[in-house]
Amino acid sequence: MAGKLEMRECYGQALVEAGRENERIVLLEADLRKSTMGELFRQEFPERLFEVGIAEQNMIGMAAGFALTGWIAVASSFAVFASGRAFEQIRQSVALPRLNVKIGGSSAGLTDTGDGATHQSIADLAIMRALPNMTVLSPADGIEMKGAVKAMLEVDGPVYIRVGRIAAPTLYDEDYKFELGKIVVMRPGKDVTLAATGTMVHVALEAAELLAKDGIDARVLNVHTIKPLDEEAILAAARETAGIVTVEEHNIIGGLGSAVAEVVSAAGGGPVVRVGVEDVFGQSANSYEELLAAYGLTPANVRAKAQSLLQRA
Amino acid sequence: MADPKLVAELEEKAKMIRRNIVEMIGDTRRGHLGGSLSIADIVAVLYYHTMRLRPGDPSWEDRDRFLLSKGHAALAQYAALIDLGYIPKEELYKLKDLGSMTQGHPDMRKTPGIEAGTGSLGQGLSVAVGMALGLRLAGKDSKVYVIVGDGELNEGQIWEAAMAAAHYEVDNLVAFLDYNGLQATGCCAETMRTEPLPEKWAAFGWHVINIDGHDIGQILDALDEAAAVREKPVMIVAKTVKGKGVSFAENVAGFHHGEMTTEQYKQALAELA
Amino acid sequence: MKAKALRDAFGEALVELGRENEDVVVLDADVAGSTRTKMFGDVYPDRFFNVGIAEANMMNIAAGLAACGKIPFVSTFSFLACLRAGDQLRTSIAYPRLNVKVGAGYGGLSDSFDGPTHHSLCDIAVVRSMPNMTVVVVSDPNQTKKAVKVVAAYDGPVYLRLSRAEVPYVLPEDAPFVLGKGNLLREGSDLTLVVAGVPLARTLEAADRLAKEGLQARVIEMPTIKPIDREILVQAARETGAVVTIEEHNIMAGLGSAVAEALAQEAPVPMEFVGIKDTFCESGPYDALLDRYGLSVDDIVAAAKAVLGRKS
Amino acid sequence: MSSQELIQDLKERARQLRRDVVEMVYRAQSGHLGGSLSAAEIVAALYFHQMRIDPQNPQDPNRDRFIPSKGHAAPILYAALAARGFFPREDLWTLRQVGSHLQGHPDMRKTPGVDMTSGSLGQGFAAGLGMALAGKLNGQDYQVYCLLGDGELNEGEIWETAMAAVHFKAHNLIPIVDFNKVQLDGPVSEIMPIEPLRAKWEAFNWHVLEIDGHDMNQVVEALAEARRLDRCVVIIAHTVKGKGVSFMENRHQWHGQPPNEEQYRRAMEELGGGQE
Repeated sequence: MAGKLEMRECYGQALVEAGRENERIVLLEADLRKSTMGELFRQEFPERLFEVGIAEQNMIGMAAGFALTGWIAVASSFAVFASGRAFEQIRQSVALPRLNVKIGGSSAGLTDTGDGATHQSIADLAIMRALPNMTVLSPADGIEMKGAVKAMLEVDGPVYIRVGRIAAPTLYDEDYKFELGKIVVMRPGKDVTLAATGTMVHVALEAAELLAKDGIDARVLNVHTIKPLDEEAILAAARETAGIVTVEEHNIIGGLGSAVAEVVSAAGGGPVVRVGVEDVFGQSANSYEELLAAYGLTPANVRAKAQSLLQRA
Repeated sequence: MADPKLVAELEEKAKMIRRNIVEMIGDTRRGHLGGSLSIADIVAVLYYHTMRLRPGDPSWEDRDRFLLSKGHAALAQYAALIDLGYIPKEELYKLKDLGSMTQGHPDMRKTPGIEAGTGSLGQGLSVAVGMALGLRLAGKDSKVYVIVGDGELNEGQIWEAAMAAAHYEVDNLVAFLDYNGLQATGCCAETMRTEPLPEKWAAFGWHVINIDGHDIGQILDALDEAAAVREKPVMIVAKTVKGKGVSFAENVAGFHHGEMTTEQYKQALAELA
Repeated sequence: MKAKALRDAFGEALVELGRENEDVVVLDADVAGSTRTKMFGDVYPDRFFNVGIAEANMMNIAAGLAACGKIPFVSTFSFLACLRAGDQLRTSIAYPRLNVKVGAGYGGLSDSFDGPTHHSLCDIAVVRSMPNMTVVVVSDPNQTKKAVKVVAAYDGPVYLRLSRAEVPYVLPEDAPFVLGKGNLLREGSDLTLVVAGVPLARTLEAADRLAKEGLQARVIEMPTIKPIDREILVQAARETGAVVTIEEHNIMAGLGSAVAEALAQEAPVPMEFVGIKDTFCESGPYDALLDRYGLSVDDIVAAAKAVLGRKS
Repeated sequence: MSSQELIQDLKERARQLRRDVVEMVYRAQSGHLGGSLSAAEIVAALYFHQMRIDPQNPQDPNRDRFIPSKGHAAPILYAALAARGFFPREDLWTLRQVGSHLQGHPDMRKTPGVDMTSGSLGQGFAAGLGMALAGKLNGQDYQVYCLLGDGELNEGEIWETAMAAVHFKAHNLIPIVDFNKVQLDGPVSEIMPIEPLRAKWEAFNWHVLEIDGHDMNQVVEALAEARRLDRCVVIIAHTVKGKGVSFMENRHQWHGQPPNEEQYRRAMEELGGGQE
């Protein structure tokens, strides 16, 4: 794999690039812009950056106000606050009126490793997914992050994008074209499917390597768009392989795993096994990898889950 | 001092708005009577005098904006919008009906002339601050008018918005505080004491004007004063009476979301004739 | 059929509970008349706190009360309880496993006229995604009263979804309420209807209609959405081979999703999801809204037939 | 102890707490220094003088409570708890490690002596109000102290609580604003100004005591005064973010950054040789 890129830097840079091309983009920040990398945008467009202080609810309300006056309003904060603290504001002031507000959920998943459970976001996909009119994105690497930010700004409506505080292994070339709502088959395979989102895609790819050594041919899907979900690709995987293992840096309740289970169940298809944080709060850790290991977000665990699925199938 | 002829005209408009509010609820429905009646005079001045509007072109980009942070008082706004032709007349009798333009709380996607969806309290002021900033940034000289309820001041987000508006010196934002002293549960002072109100807004960096919210002349003067204020948001603290204009509803918490008997309905219309 | 508004049942249950247990305190956010917690406040004014329109604040005050050994029932409209104060509920109550009960009034579409801002159609998704949280959705007046007592006796955070609506007494008076257990209300072998909350009566009616057409639907009421009763679900899936879920909630991430999660892993069968189809609704009469947005008896019957068509 | 000796003792305690905070964050290579250092005198005065607590009985229902509503100041709290014997001092060096009971933000379920889980700003004050109300209801005379960040006052929930506390006459709830004038991204006066702060609290019907939060005499007196007065009292403590380490003082960069080895040595030097 060709090096690593900081997800949040790519988010910040992509906003700057978009800001150059489109003068109608404003960015709102809630006292975390140096963490979200919204700071990059401020440096180039200070007049289009609004710092609202620690007041996420107010920030979302203000973003709605910007959208109502013809601006593309991007609001970033930590995912846990953007999605949680301001959820009611997003529902009423953004999703209900289908406003052109983009929400960047930074330090998502377990990537705010040291700050512990209060700062880790493992429910954002579940709650954003439950909102009508909302598009939910979760890119897998830095290149895809840039493409996703660009695509998000082209959507006329509310979008939530998940941004990890992590240097993620790069999976794509610079010429990668991000297609919203379209699953990317990262690796073909006929025995079992590993459907992953965000930076868990590379974990799934590594698991597929391990499975290959066991003689198991695993298909790997990058589900970068959680909503609207690419049902066709999910159903094809359910049909053509023995079952699906979902992998997400999120509670196994309500997120990617549930979305896939819903789709597959509706069609009466094969088994779905979920790998993720098993409905517990996170904790602080010294290293991110350590935390992933503590919650089973490892290639070895994905392999084990795939094997158990195949044994039962 | 405001022109007496203008004042008289606007007083008539306020009465018409009150009549429309009462008709919307009628004797068969429940609706937010009290809080709609308390803002009728302010709504009349804004829609029939102060605001720059083109009723035939609801999305005219140079219009002034009006929001109800206290979204449940939408009836007062609907009344004006119906009279001005934004909303068809028949909607007057469809309050909260399935598919109606007169939804229980204002819905910008359903109703021409509504600028934002509000209803969950405490959010509208933030939206107004965002609008004011957005307009200023776009080089527009449009103003944003917003009415905030006094009970709503319990909501912390209001103070978040208050702080932000002062910080950004949004002088194209004029807020009214509908200081009617009653909220859903009863007396504001008993539910959650919010006084002293002018001091709070001043401490949060606003230019504060105190008026009687049913005195058209005072509303006009306050808006004149507000127009001259620079680099500060303006809060017009309007002392009002919940249910104003309908004697049996005045200062009665039960008419926050009330139901009128046929007799009361007839009486209300007679009082507003 | 005899009926009662679930909020009245809730208010009455709180008063009884207050008599039995002095540690019970009740908080409300300026909607005590609507949620009926006012009934408690009238009898026990010193154990009742109306914090004004400040849900976030209320939720955290409750956390503090619980941290000092009280059993707070926090009540407001459900969308405010779990959305406006969602971060507070998650961080200050679910995370530290504090003994707070959220009496979430006006669930689903029951505040029908107030429109989509006041409808609560994603609350289950939100609270279900919070670790440590128990999620209960009540369906009839008797059950509401029982649930209040059971929930109060349980040590931990509970989200109790209530309703404004007047609901018939559909469950037998002696029907038990056990946390974490589904209720088998009707045997059947062709398919299973899994329902939570107020649509129970409609579901039973749909089962009657299906029976007339010779289709025997098993009916399971699932008042505890979390933790979900896997056992009863897996058995039903194995024995009937098809499942329809019925809920007054977005079809995404709620009851249907919980059932799909459980079954897709252990006993995959075709499913249909009856609920609000990922849309905001509008103002209107309650029953008309349920009909219009996909929760009519016809909708349930149609879903049952559709899922039978995919049964292998 | 004479009052002069008390003040000297508390100053020494504050110095020790600062050393432990720097040590913890240095060893963990993660954690919030600036806002911990600014609160050292306040925390020292609370834990070594003002508060009624018993390390042998951390769950004593009659104990005074302390909630760092600005939960990122956890290191200074942990240092104080260890110094008072709630847990072994060695535990401090496990800050933020996997499996440690010392989480990045305070966790009441993990750490003896931590009275409330906090970290998502704006919420601890309201939880404190709940605790205060429960005490009144129980007829207990404990006090609840809340350490509020100045940036945290942006959060509307703080004002919801400020309004409610007065409404409910929670005179046993004592908020202390650590007014260090610097928030994560920069000066509070630039991010989201909260001035005039005294006027705000007064407009919310609070009695305001404004002090130098690094003058131990003033801190001790204000805490005593707040307890004595039968009304809602807020202590606005003017402080310096990063206080005690010259190169960290007033610099928002030190909100959440760990020192490198050289910075650590310099900091410990400035904080004076300790009785290790």
